[in-house]
Order: sequence, then C-alpha cells, then structure tokens
Amino acid sequence: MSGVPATAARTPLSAAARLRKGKWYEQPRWRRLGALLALAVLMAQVTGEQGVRNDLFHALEQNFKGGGVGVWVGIAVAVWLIREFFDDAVARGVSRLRERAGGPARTVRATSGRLFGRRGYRWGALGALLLVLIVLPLTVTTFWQQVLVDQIGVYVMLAVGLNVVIGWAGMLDLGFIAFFAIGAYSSAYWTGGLPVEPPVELNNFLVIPVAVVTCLVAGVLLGAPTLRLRGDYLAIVTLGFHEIVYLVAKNYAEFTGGTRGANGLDRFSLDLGFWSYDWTLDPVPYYWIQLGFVVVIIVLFLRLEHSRVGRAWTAIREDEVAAAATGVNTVRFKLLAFAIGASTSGVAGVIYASKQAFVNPEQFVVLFSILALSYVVFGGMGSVPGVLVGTAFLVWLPQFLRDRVDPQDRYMYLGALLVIMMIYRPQGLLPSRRRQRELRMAGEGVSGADALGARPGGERG
Amino acid sequence: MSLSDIWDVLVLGVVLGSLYAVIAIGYTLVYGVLQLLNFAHSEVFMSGGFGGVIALTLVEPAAGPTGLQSAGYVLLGMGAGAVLGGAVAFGLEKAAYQPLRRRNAPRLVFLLTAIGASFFLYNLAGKLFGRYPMKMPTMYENKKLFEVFGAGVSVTQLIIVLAGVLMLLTVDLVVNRTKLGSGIRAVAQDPEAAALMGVDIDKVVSRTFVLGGLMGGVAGFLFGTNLQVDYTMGFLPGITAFAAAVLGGIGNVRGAMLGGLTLGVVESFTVEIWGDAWRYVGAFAVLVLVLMFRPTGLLGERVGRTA
Amino acid sequence: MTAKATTTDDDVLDASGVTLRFGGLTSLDDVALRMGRGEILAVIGPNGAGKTSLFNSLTGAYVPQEGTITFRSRTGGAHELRGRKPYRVSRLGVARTFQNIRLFGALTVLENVKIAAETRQRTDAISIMLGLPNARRDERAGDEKAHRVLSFVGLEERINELASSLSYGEQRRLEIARALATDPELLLLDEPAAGTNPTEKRDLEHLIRRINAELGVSVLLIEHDMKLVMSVADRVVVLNFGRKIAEGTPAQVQRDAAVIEAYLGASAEEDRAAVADMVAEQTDAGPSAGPSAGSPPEKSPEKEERP
Amino acid sequence: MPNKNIVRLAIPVAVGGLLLTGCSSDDGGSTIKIAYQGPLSGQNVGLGENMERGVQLAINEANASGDYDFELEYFAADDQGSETEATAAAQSAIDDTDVVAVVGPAFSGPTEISAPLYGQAGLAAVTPSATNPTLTEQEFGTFLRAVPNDNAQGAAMADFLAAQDGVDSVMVIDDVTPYGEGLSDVAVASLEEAGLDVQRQHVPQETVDYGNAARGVVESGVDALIYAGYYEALGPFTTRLDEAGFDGIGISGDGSKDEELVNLGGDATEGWYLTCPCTDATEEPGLADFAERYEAEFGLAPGTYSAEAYDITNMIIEQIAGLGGDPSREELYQALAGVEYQGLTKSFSFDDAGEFTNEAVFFYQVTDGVIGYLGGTEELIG
Repeated sequence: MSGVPATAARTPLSAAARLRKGKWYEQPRWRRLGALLALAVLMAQVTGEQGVRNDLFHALEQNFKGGGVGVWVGIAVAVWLIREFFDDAVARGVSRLRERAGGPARTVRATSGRLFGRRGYRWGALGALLLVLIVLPLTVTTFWQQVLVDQIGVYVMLAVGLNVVIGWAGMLDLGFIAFFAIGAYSSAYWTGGLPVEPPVELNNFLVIPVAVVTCLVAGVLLGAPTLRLRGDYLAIVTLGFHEIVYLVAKNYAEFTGGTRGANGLDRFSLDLGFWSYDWTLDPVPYYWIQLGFVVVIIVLFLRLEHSRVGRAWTAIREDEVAAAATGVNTVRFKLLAFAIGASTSGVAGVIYASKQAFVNPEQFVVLFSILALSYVVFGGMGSVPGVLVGTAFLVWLPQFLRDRVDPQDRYMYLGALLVIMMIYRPQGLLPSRRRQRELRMAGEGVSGADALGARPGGERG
Repeated sequence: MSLSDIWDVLVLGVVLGSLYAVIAIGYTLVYGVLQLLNFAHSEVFMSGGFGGVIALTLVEPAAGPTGLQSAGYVLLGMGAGAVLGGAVAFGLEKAAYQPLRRRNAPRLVFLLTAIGASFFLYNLAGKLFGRYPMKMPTMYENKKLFEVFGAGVSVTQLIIVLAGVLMLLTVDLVVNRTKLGSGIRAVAQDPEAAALMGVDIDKVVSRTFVLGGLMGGVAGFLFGTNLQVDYTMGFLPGITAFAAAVLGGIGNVRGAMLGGLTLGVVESFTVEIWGDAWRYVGAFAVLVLVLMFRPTGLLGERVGRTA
Repeated sequence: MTAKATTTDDDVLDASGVTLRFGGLTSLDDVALRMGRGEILAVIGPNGAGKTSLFNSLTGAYVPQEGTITFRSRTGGAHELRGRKPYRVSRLGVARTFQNIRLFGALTVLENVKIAAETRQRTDAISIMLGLPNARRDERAGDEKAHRVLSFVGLEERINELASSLSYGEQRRLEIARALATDPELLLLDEPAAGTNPTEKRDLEHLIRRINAELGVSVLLIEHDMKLVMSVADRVVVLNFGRKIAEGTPAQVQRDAAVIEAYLGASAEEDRAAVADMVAEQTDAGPSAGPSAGSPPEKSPEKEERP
Repeated sequence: MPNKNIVRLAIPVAVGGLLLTGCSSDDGGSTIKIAYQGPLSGQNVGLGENMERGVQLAINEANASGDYDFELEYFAADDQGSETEATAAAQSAIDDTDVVAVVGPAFSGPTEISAPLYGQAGLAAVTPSATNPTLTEQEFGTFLRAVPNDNAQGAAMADFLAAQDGVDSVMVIDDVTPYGEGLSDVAVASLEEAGLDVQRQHVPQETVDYGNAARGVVESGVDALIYAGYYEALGPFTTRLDEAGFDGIGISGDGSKDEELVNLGGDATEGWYLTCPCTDATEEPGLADFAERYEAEFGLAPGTYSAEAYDITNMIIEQIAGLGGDPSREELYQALAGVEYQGLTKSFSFDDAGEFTNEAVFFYQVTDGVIGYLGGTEELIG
C-alpha cells in the first residue's frame, strides 16, 4: 500500500486537470449556468404533476408540456444573469437591507438578553413559559391536541433521550425506536393486554419504572458487545437491532399479538383513595403527563450534562483515545448514555401505548428511528432547546403542510429541507455552544472531532 | 434438508448475494474516499431500476424475442440502469456532498444530508412515476437453463450472477490497475497527502461516486428484473448491502463482495430453516457476531486505512 | 548530575522483551526498559525508531505480541501493563501526553483538567441527576484539584478560555496538567517541546524538573530536542528500527558511535538537526562538564556491540 | 450554566405554541362534507387513492345532478395507512363540524385507533375495506363495516378447494399484514374443518426475493396454494412460482383482485382464482357504466374498492337527503345503521354490531390475461 501515493504522484493528474480547464464548459460561469438549469428542471419535476399508474411518462410529459419547465428555466436564467452580471449591485442592496433589518433584530436580541440575563427574570420567564405550555393544548383544536400528544409529544421525548446518545456521547444510534417499542410492549404486557398473561397486572404508572428497567437491560445487552465498535459500525448494528425487535414484534404472534397487534389496552388511571382519575380518549391529560416527564427529564439530564459525566461524554466524543488515556472508562460512559437514552425512549413508549390503547409493529418501523435522528440533528445536536424546537418544528411541519401541498409530497419536501439545512446551517436550528465550536474547529481543520465519537484511524494513537 | 435442497438454497443465496455485493461496492467505495455512510446509495440503486423500466418501456420489447434481441434488451436495460444510477450519484455528490466537503463538515452532517437526499429522491421518483410497483418489461422467456447438482438455474439468475461477477471484476481492476484506482486509493489513505501529490480530490471523489452509481444502477435493474420496481425498493436491499459492506470490512472492495455473498447465502438459509419472516434476523446475527470477533470486518479495512 | 540509584525493588517501570508487530512490520523488537522511581528517563531515536510505539505499548493503546511490562505503584503492588486497557493504565498511575496535542478543544481549560481530575470519582449518575450532596462534594473536589494543577503549570489565568484558543506552548502545558490531574506516579511525555519557542522550551524544562522534584513523579520523555534531553534527563535510552541500541547517561550516549550513526543514517530533517545538536553539545559542553560526565555510572550501561 | 440552557427553550417553544394556535382557526360554512380516511400518502397510497376517487366521483356526480338542495364537499383525512397518524387523521375529520360521515378508515390497524374517536364524536365511520373480524367485536359505537369480513372469504376459499377433485393438501401463505393474517387464520381453520391437509407459511410483503418461498411451495408438493395478501406481492410471487414449476391451484383474496396483478405477474397469473365480496364491474351493467364515468373523470380505470367507496358515498348521500339535507352526525349514523341500500356492487345492511350482513363472496379467475367473473360461491360449489 505504501507505493500508492507514489503512483498517484507520478500520474500527471494535476497537469491534465489544468489542461482541461481551458474548455469553455469547464469555466465556472458556464458551470454555474449548467447547475442552475439542472436545478430548474429538477424543480419543475418537484413542483409538477403526480405520476399515474400504467403511464410511466405521464408526469414527465405534463411537466415539460405544461410549461412548468419553461417557467423554472426562465427563473434559473434570470438568477444566473443577475448573479453573473449584476452581482455587485445585488450585494450592495443586500447589505443595505441587512443593515436596516439589523437594527430591530439587535434591539430584540438585547431585550431578550436583558430579560433572560438576570437570574430572577430568568426563572420568571421559565415559569411563564411553563404556564404557557400547560395551557397551550386548551387553546387549540382537538386535531392539534392529538398531533401534540401522539406526534410532537412522543417525538420530543424521544429526541431528548436520543440527544443524550448522539448529541452528548456522540454515538450514532439508528435503532432508537426499538426501545420505544420495548416500552410500548412492556406497557401492553404488564397491563395484561398481550396474549400472554403477566405474573401481576400493573397500573400503567407502575409500568413506567418496569419499562425503564427493561429498556436499561435491553440497552446494556445491545450496547455491551457493540459499543467498542466505531461510529458507523454502531449505526448498522443498532439498525439491525431495531429490525430484529420489529421482526419479533411482528412474527412472534403468540407473545406480541403479531401484525394485528394488541387492542383495548389499559390507559393511565390514578386512584389515590380519596380521588381517582381515569385517562380516556381525551388527548390533553396525556399531554400533561408527557409535559411533566419531559420537564423532569430535562432537568435531570441538564444536571448530568454539566457534571463529570457530561464532560466525560464530551471528551469521548471529541477524542476517544485521549479520553481513555486520561483515565475515562469510555465503554462504561457510552453504555451509560446508551442506557439512559434507551430508558427515556421506553417511558415514551409506555405513555404512547396507554394513549393509543393499541400496539402493533407498524408503529415502530425503522423509518421512525431515522426520522428521530434527523429531528435531533436538525434542531442542533447536544442542545436541549435546539432539540426540542427542532423536533417540534419538523413534526409540526408535515401536519401544517397537510392542506397546503399534496400530502404525498410532504416527505419529499422534508428531505429537501434536511439537505438544505445541512448545507447552510449544519449546526442545527439552535446549536449547543460546544457543538458549534467543534464544527468550527473541524471546518478549520484544527480538531479531529468529527461528531461521531471515533475518528477515522483514530485508534492508531 | 437433502443435498439437492442445500444446492437449491445455495443458488438462491448466491443470486441474491451477488446483488448485495454489487450494491455494497457503492457503499464501500464512497466510504473509502469520504468515510461517509452514503445512505442515499439505496436511491441510486432504485434509480437504476427505473432506468431499466424507462428504457425498456420506450423500446417496447417484441413478444417472443429471439436470443439476440433478448441479449440486446438486457444490455439496454443494464446500460440505462447504469446511466441513470451514475447520473443520480453524480448529481447527489455535486449538489449535496460537495458543498459539505468544501467546508470539511463532520461526518454526521454528511449522514444527515444523505438521509435527507434519500427521502427526497425516493419521494420524487414516486411522484414522477407513480407510487405503484411495476414489472420490468419481459425481455426473454425466463426458463430453467441448466442444473447445478440438481438445483435449477434460470435465465434471470444466470444473468444476475454473470453480470455481478463481471462488474466485481471490473471494479477490482479499476481500483487496482487504473489511474482512477490509484487516485481512489491515495485519497482513501490520506486525502491531504493525495492533494499535495497532485491528485484532484474533487474529481476522484466525484468519479468514485459515479463508479459506485454505475454499479448500483445495474444492480437496481437486475433486482427489478428479479422482483419488480417501485419507488421504495431501495430501502431494504440498501440496508442489507450496507451491512454487507461492513461485514466484509468497509472500504474494502473485495470485502464488500465477500460480505454480499455471505449475507445472501445466510439469508437464503435462514429463510429455508426459519421462514421468510425471519430473513434479516439471521443476517444481522451474523453481522454482529463477526464484528464482535473481527471489529474491522472479515477482510479488514483495506482500500485506504491499513493500520 | 548523576544517574539515580536504581534497585529492582524501587523500579517504577520494568519492561522486558517487548515486541510489537504490525502485519509483517516489526515496530518494537525485544525492547527492555527499566526506570527507577523518581527518575527522568529520555527515549530518543530517529523518526520511525519506535518511540511512540513504545509509549502506546506502555499505556495500553497497543498490545505488544510479546514481553512483560511491570509497573510498581508506590503502594507496593506490581501490575502488568501489557494488554491492559488505556483507562486502567491511567488509573494505576501512568499518565501520558500526545505527540500531536490531543486536547478537548471545544471545552475550556478548566473542563479539560476536570475530566482528568474526576476519573477516580465514584458518584453514580443517579446521585448526579438528583443533585445529592455527594455529587456536589465531588464536583467541588474536582474543581479544587483542577485549580491546583492549573496553577502548578501556570495556567490559572486562562481557566475559562477554550483549550483550542491557547497558544501552542500553553496547549502543551495544559496537556501536561491534564495528565497530572490523574495523580500519576509515572508521566509519559511524547515530544513536549515540539513546536515550542526557546522561552517556552525553558519554561518546559523547568516544569519537568518541578514535576519530578516537587510532585515526585517519574518522567519518561520522548524528545527530539537534544538540548532539552541532555539537560533534563538522568538517563537516556536510544532506539533505532525498534531496537534499543544504547543506554546510559546523556554524556555516555552522546559519545556513542552507534547512536550518531543511527542519526546520520536517518533521512528526516529534524534528525539531522538533532545530530548536529548532539555534536555541538559534545564539543562545547563536553570538556567543561567533565566531572559529572566523566564520573563512573552506578550502573553499567547496557550497550549493543559496536562495529 | 444549566439555567441559561433552560431559558433558551423558552422562545422557540413559545413560538411553536403560537404557530399551533394560529393554525387552529377554521371558519364554519354551510356546506356538508363527507370525509374519507385512508392512506393518501406513504406506502399504500395506491389502494387509498382507488377509494378516494370513488368517493370524489360520487360527490361530484351528486353536486352535478342537481337532485339535491345541498352542496357536498370532499374532506381528505390522510392517515398514511399508519397507526401513528390515525388519531390526527380522524380528529381532523371530527374537528371539522361540517363533516357528517366518514368513508373509512381504509385499514384495520388505523381503524383500531380511529374508530373509538369517531364513536366518541358520534360520527359514522363506514369502512369499505377494513376486514379484520375483531373490529366489530369492540363496540366502537359508530363503526360500520360495509364489506364482508375476512371470515366469509376465508371460508369460501376453503369450501371451494374442498370441492375440487384431487385437492388433498393446501399451503396457506400470508403476507404478514393484519389483512393477510386474518384471512389466512380463517382459511386454515376452515380447511382443517373440511379435513384437508394444511400447511402455513408467512412471507412478508416487502420480501426481497420470492425464490425461497416459491421453492418451499413446490417442495411441499401441495395441490393448492392460498395466498392471503395484496397484488403487489402476489404478482412477482406468481412469477417465481411459475419458474419453480408450481402447477397446483392458486387462489387469493380481494386484496389481489386488481387489474395490476396481471400486469405485474404476467402469464404466471394465468389460471389463478380470486375471491372478492364484490361483484364484477363488467358483469353488472351499472358497474360498467361506473367504470366508464370513473375513467372519464380520472383518466384511469377504477381499482380495488373504488366501486365500493362510490357505493358507500352514494348511500351516505341518499341518507343525508332522506334526513332533509341537514342531518346531525347522530341522526345520520342512526339512519346508516338501519340502512337497506342497493348499490352497484352489492346490497348494504348492517347488524347491531355494525357488521355487514351480506356475506356473499364471488369468484374470479385470470383467463387470457383478464380477471374474468366466475360466479358466486353457491353457483360454483353447488
């Protein structure tokens, strides 16, 4: 292998490249035009017709005939002309606009800084926020209440847990929903909803600690042999684990109820002797349970992040070799993160199962693991506020788009949004400060931190 | 299981494994040069399937084609699959990954981009061509050709294995014998050194993507011939092929071939013994076991980073 | 400047027969190394001589195929280091720095050191999450210790700055501070003077002596800068091509023909500079430093046969 | 430090909340809406759209006919065929007070979650296609199944095979979906009752290669094969069965009765039997006419359950008209529960549990690349 660079050096690649640069289409200006035209054609397809059955070319024909392509190509050419020939004017205009907009923005920032800067104000603001969050569901339609509980609430909880694994400990976990499934099925099992009778039937509130322990054990069982693996390998192994959990739920019908799932599960109920309450179809009380758990979990996790555990995670994430040489038991801390994430996911599963009163395997497909991961990264890995907002936004968006674009295309737009976001704002919506620094350092080539915990060839010391 | 059963199951496994191997090449090549888990490669594969369907729908294969016609159709389908696969891979690299590469973005950002691109691409394909499965137009009469120890081999199966072997040999030659190959290896080993020595990294990376895309596209066409084509067809084979690449030692071209074949055969036997429902359990169990004892995969990570 | 007395019982480190191979390449070949408690021992040798491999073998990053590495802690236990995990080696009391500084750049100076100071703490995650008194106590203890260590190395002013924003020399010191915060008995410094300016070098020399004298830490040092080695080390071990070719006091090693030859045979620029340094030291410091250099060593140096 | 972080949650969450509230306003109108809940995006959109178009066609025709003095509007509740989206989809229909009845949910899984909500809201949910037998046992309140459940089809398949000469052993393969498993449960039980030798296999619908499954069928030497699943999977499966040399009787259910089956499976589907609780569009003059109008409206032929969805919608419209054009949800449900309606595909009526009372199952066979009508169960078995 040592001979390779030498071979490469001998081949006159650079010289050839320089020669080729002479051709007109290799010049940046024309290249940009080409790229813009390609983008225009793509956009025409993106915004064009839906395909139909038995006529493969229907949509393509319509898009080209219908003038969609023409419009987009026109826009592309116009953009190109402006960019190439009136660039200075545009730049001046933009900077003037920015200045004008900068004033108010600065005022806002300063005010909010003053507001949140002082301790007293800070707690006040937090209290107000909590109050807003408590009454929030009462101000929206039942539809949004359902979305708030079944989708936003669930995913926010999952994202807070996944953030520990990926944002803090830097491990790429593509099987996070597997623990969500384990939590949901635990709830079904311990409340007697599965075909198999549990030793004792528990109230859903009591199932939560049981589910936490179950997920902890599952997390450790999966993590112990695999956490030594490098980042990408861990990704595929967790993905495989997820697939196996899914397949077991689907195929081991004697225990899980198979594809038809288990219906009529117990919902939450509280009986304090003098006062009892049963959760029913109404989504709002579940929301309050979720909110309570999320607040508690966030407080606990933030303590953890700013303790020796959080520092050890950062160390592992940034440079595993150096962390180990400093005496950090890397495997143990990774396992801890993994288990904490898993149990959070489990709690979310219990709440979800109780709300839906129905579990079946299709609610825990691999796609959801990938979605959860994108929510975390989109919001800003490692930053709790970022993760909360990112998740809430990305879950909300398809629902919001429901009546505004063809519902079939929602995930296409989501995908495009992710790509654009990663190109222009890779640190996420509200990044954590540590992560932002790491990104900047990576960009400058200062640090080897690559946000995956292990860097390529890092084992070599 | 009788002996002829075993051969039967083995043939099925090898056919599926060849497809996995060819797809895995795409993952492994890209991983070699970028250390990137190119999640969107499954969509490159899907494009290949659509490429085949589009080309063959345009020419409308004659009913009861002669042998020569059949061969022509198959080659056309493979060519169209390769072209569309390569084009999508190229576009993907230029539009999504190159801006990140310029900024030296962390790998997780790449991964998320890849996931986003994958969502975008398969939904776009669904939108353009309909979200329905479609059959590859009939190119030949798919009859049993010959037997290997009592196990029948059909035309499709033979084409898949032959094409697979041919492509794997080609890639191996390209990587080990050509200028592009030495560029790929140099970049894989040490991008900075490679750049210093005059390797045009952008070009090498983009050509690596295209090379992987060509392979993936052909695999998509072959897969579509064996099953059918639809906009979500990339997901499962993509994941399995990625597992195959890891199993063989990611970044290692020969490892990807070995890993693909291994997983294909393991799947086939798992299905035979425990049923279709448990297909992936066997495959992933093997993956985890191998990684536990050989953390760098069966053949280790070869293309670039030798320890 | 006399080499310190070394009896077997008081050896802090005793390695023998250490052999490390990568594939067909032998990186360390039957290397033996003894280090007395409180000693400053330097390992020198041309580039690629196996110095860093030796460090990695001592700290658990590599597992040599053969040999024993015994570390004796002050409390009397003898521990085999070969094959022990890096973090366990560190907990035993062996700390290290890296040739290419490996700090946690996105953390502050204080946090960098705290990570090391806290590795022996036992509070569990639950107490931390609940904010129990023992967790708070630990947090304070870690803080105090980190402050102490930082003021020892002279970085107390820069506690809240990002590690990556420090100057090169400061980063070196921070890395040493991080190592010291693990309460080591043996400190392994991998080229601490690389890239530092003359002032920083002098500070470093001073710091190493203080670590040795005030904290009673034995220091194993890899260094290219011969001036530093000659002035700070009690003894010197010379490696070339993975073999030990000389051992003795700085003065003895300086005059060793095999050593000079090894350096002259090396190709790297800095190695040639080192030999120039060595010769320079010999000519100007040699005669005047007569008494100390000429005094018989308490332990006869083990030397390879000279040609 | 921690405090600052908590604070940074504040702004965005508040903004999110505002956005949520901002979107929740809806203006009341005087039109009447009929909703359809089913997969309008995601994997199973093909099936969902078949039904959606049926519903739309019925609404468009009603509005165009001028027979009614109320304006109808279509309301789409997309559940992606997924349980996670089921509450939101159902709730969107419930929240819109103009919606008086729902056609759907299309799938059994989402029905488990949506039906209780409809029940609570008193909104009638008439499914054209959720066939899992347990659904009507759960007393959802307003759930009506306008399609025979899987029991009828499974039993019909078993009876049919038992009546064939030379069929002693049968393999039942399901596609590991609630539909497939439900159907194959019933089929297996009925076949065992009839004294046939039964083997059962599960082949997930997303499987990457049917080679192993086809081999298994041929190796087992069974005389007949029941496939409980959808046409997307049966198409390629028949191809592999053909290659493997399977020459027994093949039979599948309504999930596979789609023109597309022949396109996907080609010649290999020749001779396959299909059961369906639906009568044939080409047999019935009314249905042939429907197919023409459907094609004129949407540019493509009606698919599985298009006609059923059309029928159900028309049934609902008729009840609305019967109730004076402005019924409450409750009134409409009561009217529907006691309905006697003759549609194009079949006659509709429900028992107390909301179960379909007409259990007629019809047989079809693929001959010369066309799904041809054979007749009702009684005619065939005699």
